[in-house]
Amino acid sequence: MKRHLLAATAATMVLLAAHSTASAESVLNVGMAAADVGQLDPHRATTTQDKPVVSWIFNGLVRFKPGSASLEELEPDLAEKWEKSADGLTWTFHLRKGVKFHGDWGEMTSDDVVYSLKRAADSKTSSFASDYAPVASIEAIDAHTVKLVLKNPIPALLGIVANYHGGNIVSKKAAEALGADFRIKPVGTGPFALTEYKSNESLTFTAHKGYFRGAPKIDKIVYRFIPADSARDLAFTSGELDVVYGRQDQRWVERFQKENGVVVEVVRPSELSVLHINQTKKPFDDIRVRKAIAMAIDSKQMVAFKGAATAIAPVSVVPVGYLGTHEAKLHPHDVAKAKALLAEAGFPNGLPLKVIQTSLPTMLNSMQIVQAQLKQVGIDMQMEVVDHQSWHAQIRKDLSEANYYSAARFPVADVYLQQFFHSRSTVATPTAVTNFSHCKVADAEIDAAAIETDAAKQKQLWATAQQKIVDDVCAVPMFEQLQVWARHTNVDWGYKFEGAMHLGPVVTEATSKK
Amino acid sequence: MSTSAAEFRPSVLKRALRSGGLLFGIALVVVMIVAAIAAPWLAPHDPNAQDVLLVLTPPDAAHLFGTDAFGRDVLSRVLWGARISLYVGFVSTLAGVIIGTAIGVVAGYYGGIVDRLVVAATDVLLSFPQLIMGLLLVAVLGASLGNLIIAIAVTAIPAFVRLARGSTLTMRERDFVDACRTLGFSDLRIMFLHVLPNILDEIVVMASLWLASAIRTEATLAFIGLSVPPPTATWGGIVREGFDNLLDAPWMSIFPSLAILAVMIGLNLVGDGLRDATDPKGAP
Amino acid sequence: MLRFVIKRLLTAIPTLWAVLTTVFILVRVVPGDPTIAILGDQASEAARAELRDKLGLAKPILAQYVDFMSQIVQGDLGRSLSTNRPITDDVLAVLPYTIELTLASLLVGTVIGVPLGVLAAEKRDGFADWFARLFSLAGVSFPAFVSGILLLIAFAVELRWFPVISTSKPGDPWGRFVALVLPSLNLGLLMVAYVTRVTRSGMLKALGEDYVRTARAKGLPHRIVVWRHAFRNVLVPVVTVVGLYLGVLIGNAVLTEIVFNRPGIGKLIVTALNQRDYSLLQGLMVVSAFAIVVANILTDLTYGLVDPRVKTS
Amino acid sequence: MSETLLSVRDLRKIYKTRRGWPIPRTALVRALDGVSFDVRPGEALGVVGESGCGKSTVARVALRLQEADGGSVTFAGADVLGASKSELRALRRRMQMVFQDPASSLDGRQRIVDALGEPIRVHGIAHGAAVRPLVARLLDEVGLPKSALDRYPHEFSGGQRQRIGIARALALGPDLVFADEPVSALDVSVQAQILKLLETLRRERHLAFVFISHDLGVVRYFCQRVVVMYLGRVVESGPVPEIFVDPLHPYTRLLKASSPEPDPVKAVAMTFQEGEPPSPVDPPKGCHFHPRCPIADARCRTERPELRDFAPGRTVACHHVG
Amino acid sequence: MSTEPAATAPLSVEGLTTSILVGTTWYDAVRDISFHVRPKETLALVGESGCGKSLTALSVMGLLPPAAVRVTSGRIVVDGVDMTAADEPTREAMRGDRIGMIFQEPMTSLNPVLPIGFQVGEALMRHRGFTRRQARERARELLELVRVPAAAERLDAYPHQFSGGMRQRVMIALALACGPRVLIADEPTTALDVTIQAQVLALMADLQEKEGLALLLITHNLGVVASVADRVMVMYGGDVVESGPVHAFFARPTHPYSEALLAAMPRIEGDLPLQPIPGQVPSLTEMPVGCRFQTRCPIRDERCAVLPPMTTVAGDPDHRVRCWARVEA
Repeated sequence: MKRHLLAATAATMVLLAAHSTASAESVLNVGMAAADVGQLDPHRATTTQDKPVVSWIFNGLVRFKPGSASLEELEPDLAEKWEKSADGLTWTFHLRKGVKFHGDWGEMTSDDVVYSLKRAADSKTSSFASDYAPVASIEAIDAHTVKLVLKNPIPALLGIVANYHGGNIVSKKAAEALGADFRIKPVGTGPFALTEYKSNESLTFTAHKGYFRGAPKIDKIVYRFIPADSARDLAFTSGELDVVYGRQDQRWVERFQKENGVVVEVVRPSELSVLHINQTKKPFDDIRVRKAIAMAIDSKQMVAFKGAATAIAPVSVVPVGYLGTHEAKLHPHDVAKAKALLAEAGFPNGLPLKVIQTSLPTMLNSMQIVQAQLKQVGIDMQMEVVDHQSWHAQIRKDLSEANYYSAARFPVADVYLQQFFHSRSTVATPTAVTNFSHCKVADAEIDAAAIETDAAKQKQLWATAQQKIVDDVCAVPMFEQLQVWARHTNVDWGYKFEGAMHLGPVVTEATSKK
Repeated sequence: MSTSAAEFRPSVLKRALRSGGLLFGIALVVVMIVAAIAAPWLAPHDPNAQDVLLVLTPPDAAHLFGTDAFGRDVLSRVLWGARISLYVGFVSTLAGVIIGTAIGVVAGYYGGIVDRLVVAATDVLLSFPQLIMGLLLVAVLGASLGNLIIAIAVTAIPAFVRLARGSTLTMRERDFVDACRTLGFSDLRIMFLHVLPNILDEIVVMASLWLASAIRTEATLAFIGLSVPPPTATWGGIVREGFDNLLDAPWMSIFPSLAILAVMIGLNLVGDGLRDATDPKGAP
Repeated sequence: MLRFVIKRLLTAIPTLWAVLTTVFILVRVVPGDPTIAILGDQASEAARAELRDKLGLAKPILAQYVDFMSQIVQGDLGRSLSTNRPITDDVLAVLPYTIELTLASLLVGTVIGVPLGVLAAEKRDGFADWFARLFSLAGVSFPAFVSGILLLIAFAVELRWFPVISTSKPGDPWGRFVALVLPSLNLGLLMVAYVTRVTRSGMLKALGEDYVRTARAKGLPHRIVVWRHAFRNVLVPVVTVVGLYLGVLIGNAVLTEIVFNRPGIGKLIVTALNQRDYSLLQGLMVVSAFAIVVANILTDLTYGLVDPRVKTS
Repeated sequence: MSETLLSVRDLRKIYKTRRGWPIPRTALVRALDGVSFDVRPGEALGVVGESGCGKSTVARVALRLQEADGGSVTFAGADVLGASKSELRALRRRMQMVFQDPASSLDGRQRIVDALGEPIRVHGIAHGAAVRPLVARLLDEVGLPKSALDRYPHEFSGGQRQRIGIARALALGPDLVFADEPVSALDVSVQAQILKLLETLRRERHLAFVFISHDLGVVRYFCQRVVVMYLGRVVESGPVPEIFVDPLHPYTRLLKASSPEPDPVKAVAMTFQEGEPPSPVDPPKGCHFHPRCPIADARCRTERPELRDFAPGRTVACHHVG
Repeated sequence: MSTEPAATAPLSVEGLTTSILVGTTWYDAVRDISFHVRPKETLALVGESGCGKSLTALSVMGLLPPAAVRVTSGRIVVDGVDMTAADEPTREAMRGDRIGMIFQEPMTSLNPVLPIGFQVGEALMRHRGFTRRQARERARELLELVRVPAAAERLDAYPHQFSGGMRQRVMIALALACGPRVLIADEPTTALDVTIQAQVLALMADLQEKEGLALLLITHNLGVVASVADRVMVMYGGDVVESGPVHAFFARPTHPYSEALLAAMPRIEGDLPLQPIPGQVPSLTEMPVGCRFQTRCPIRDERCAVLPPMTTVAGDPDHRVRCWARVEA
């Protein structure tokens, strides 16, 4: 036994020795729950593992205040100041001078901004083109001034020029020179530059010494892809990770809160989990059946399963906290009523519900709760479990009778409503996005709200739309889940981490590791 | 040795039964099978009944194996899971054995071009990393009980083709095959009424081992998320669901793993026992 | 020798072709395409269609097949659909890790399995036999992801002998070695049972052979009879198993690579499959099938080294 | 000249062997290099020679267990080598085989009644309940009790198993039996029993035998005529009494001189120079036997001696005889 | 019995009984046999399978399978060392050094994966402390001694490159490597063709003369016995039933089994009719009490229920028989 201890000590010493020589520079190790990065092109990056990274590389004209996910707290970023015309259609942005891109890609000018925003508005190069539909023109006035003209006033223009999705400013020269390679060799103005990409393993970032807010205190970030939860947790526990993506789960939060020297941060935005019911499939064209499903689902219980620390009950078919979210009147959980409705619709003995479901564990687990709840009212949910990509493909081919989907979007009701509930977005059509339920009851309100200039009226239209969607049971909102991150106490973000538009911590120049 | 104990060798069956390992192995496997069949009566709870209040309860008197993240009784799920896991194992192995053996016997018996084609085909199948092959198949066919069986069976086929072919080649050297031919028996009769029964020992031995590995393959596919869809419990599925909570609730993974271990030990002991019993050289 | 290797590689071409065709068909039968992985889930159907067109996925299957095959024939694995990186780069980046893990695992499996098998055969039906067989089974019985985590908890978190993250450590051979220990142990345990079994049954047979009796009649000590005379003859089946396991290990490495955070072909295959990165998947299958072919050739060559009957005519 | 039952003419069989590492090379082995002989009804013809001389191959090729590479086999006027599947089936009822190792030639998983009844049923000689008495009669003929019917091969001794093997060969009522070393695996006392049995069967059933053996004593006892083979060729043939008294070919003389007799006065003589049969893969030129032959000369080393008639019923292939 | 005291003979066996475990019962497969072999002498042990002759040889060598077979009583003295009383290391030191053995199957008795030069020289490294080089040199001499052609070139060859006869020569060289005083040859020529058999037997006789070996030859072939043995010992069912000088034995085979054995052997010359022995050797578990040959004996009577003693034949003290009917007044 003693000899083992000695060996252990020796081995540890060796490891520590190796470690200490390497840690002369300050390296932040971040563990992410994914097998690999998706896209690093900011105009394409949509997955949970991509978004935080994008926020380290890029800036927008304005930025979400670090640690906040609120549109109300936008602050200047690449633009020092801006003014808008009285009609709200013309916006002029004055750019900060002397902002350097990573590496040798030179100084950021209005050319880059115009190029970037046009790139973001083009569906060939961007996944967020629809966000820019109201934009009429973007032009450079001079090297440091950009003018943006709208077709109609929109409520959150600053949102689409913020450091999020399409608002990220890329280097025109780099994007043009690198072409298709840009997606793995992104060039931005942010505090950290990507220096190494090992597929299926890690991304390494080095501090952008010429960052306009000052050189970052952290020298290097290693962003590791560790898909196995237990392995990631162990690496965090053993100190090999400083920051870790947490499981959205009560138990996880509790366990790490108990650990010494660990801070668990549960932050917004939340992802809303919704069960879309396909109205074109019989018998789900019958509203009584859909209502029965809505009443069978007990979101309180779902929240209880997920745990109050990370899950909250939904208020509408749009996530809480979005501009325009309306506290709709949801269908109450009522097993008896649901059964009665089913009987009324001609299914006194229940009915089967065939769904295609992804094998992704978190989503599959949630669906198991739904399955058990539906069983209470006699609905036999039969899951055809397929791998994640098959699932994405098949639900977009309109093959599933109901569809579990969980998403966070740009925090304006319009985006969520457009993508999930406007008939234009109905799956299996050329303009399809993610309207799996074939919902069309609120088209008029959604369209009207989009061009409504009066904020109050606009809110009213969105509220009506949401209630209509709930009443028609296009979808049943089930629960919302917050983001969970944990860090060792020696990591200081440099701000209070309460929200993360990018689903993860924004590492800034102020972030430090002791 | 002209005078050796071999001359007084009792029958294969007697020797097989004399070896304690085989008996213990059979006992283990039988216990598992009985547990699987009797799951509806043995299981203390409904394996799919969720209970928010019982989420991740450590083992106690009410839940001997604890509960899972949905508050379901792990013991009941392990018992019910035995049904599916053993079923998948047995049926896929059986299918692989029957198809593989038939092809192997025919190839080995006829030789020539038939044999070369069969060998080439197994070469192709064996050039896929076995697990990847299963993964691809399940991805193509979709995850369901039937498809899982097909995928595992397909990965089993080449192994049994090889074995049956090799054994048939050996059997062909034995005089009784020639005796059958001089007696004017048809090739089919010789292959399946004479050669097959004589190579069955080896096939059964390997089948018992393959069965064990099929059960493990199910677990591995379950880890990647491609197993029988929920809420159906399978051992692999339970282990996989427990994996996320391995650090908080190790019982979820440990108990079904032990069940797999028990079956593996049982089947391997059966396989070893049969092999030892049918191998005259190794007779004590 | 060289001629043999070349000849064997040439005869492997039809096998590789069949493997590739199978992969080509299989991945195209699987529902889904890489566009969502590339464009994200908010992409419209129109954008996805456009990308499919650009990636050549809208072409007739036959045309895609011809493209694919002609590319492979030219020795070009193409570029990844999702990252646009040359697949050769991706493969070369991870290949050393897969090779080192597989070989280390083979070593672990052999170094543990062979002595256990010899012990079991010598003490047939005794306590040691039982212990050896049951111990060897524990390795195969626990699914690799469970055993991996258990190893990590014991040796990386509690004892801190080894790191949890076994990722690549360029320019640090010692670190690389330390990082290899647990993963190779985890993967190697998979084959211990088989090596033990083959060694045991081979030894049981060999120990009953006449030449072992001859060796004993020479008055040789037990140890030499067992290892020099009996075990030498068991090398052929052992080498067969080891060779066969190379393929099994490459496939099963996936779980170990995931749990221990190692780069590797197996993990890359699963990622490629998940992202429907057809070209990457195909490239990886070529590489792994080729690896298995090479393993078979090496096995055949080894036969000549361990069994003089093979070598001389 | 009495009628001929089996006529083998110029029979050839070439094996291809692939050996070598790592690239195997193909070598040709002439297992049968122009073998000819006749068997008359009711006659036992001995085929003798050392191991590897091709004596077993003769039986296997003549029975079409392996295909010949040349020559002809005529059985009762029918062309055996050219027979169709159905013709062959009919021929096989009349030509049977007894193997050296009775343990290996019986299917260990069949009871005796099934092993012997199967050919009877397959050839439609009898069906259902009629089979069992037929099998019992066969067993009786070879000297086994009825109680043997429901037992398995492993329950019998070597000698009894050989009786079962013989009974099986008799099941279809053949005219000719190829017996490949049928007694060499047996102890002396049992060997004599089986030889007695075969002799009885030959006389009572008027069976012809091609009796393959390496043991001159056994051949002398059982056979009427003998063919001596060396490396795939016949070197001498003739009636048993004459050959055993006066062997012509030096090889036959070597065989005889080497066979030990249970008499200390007639100790085995080492009359010939040492040497072993050359490898059939690469046989010597000319007379295959010349490297071991005490009287070989230059002609023997280059010219193959043809098999020629020496005396009525006696042939020999040696340049130095006669 | 010989006039020379048995104790000085290189090999002397007194009252050896060896038993086999069948099920849970031990059966005597070799019963109370005694013999000795002098230098340059060949003692032939004759009998059919199951008579216990190989078991006797393995008992002498101490090579019985440990769990199922054991020597239950008797004394085996090899070159002055009591093998039955010795511990395993002592026996191990004797094997291959003072006593060598060759086996029936030259095909399987040599290790297929080791070069034959090494196999021949291995015993020298073990018992004489030879280096590899020395052992190799001596192995070449030994192979030349057994007349393996081109011995020097074939030291590195493997067994499969040799014919059966050559392999048996290699086995002989291997057994004689350390110059043992006793050689046991268990059916050394049974697997060989008669022509090769004659060569090997001649070689063994030659070497025996040169080396002064005491040779225990085990065979079932009375022809071989007649050719090479000095004395013969016939066994049946684990008992010695007749023993004597070879000329006396063939001149006057006395035990009914000896007679029957000779009558059952087909000969190349002479006109003796073939006489099979009826029945078969009973299995060990079914051996009759008393004389074990009684179930097949043509002259059995009620006395046979008791095992007869060995008695002399025709007043020749060296020729002895175990049969009530042959007891001379």
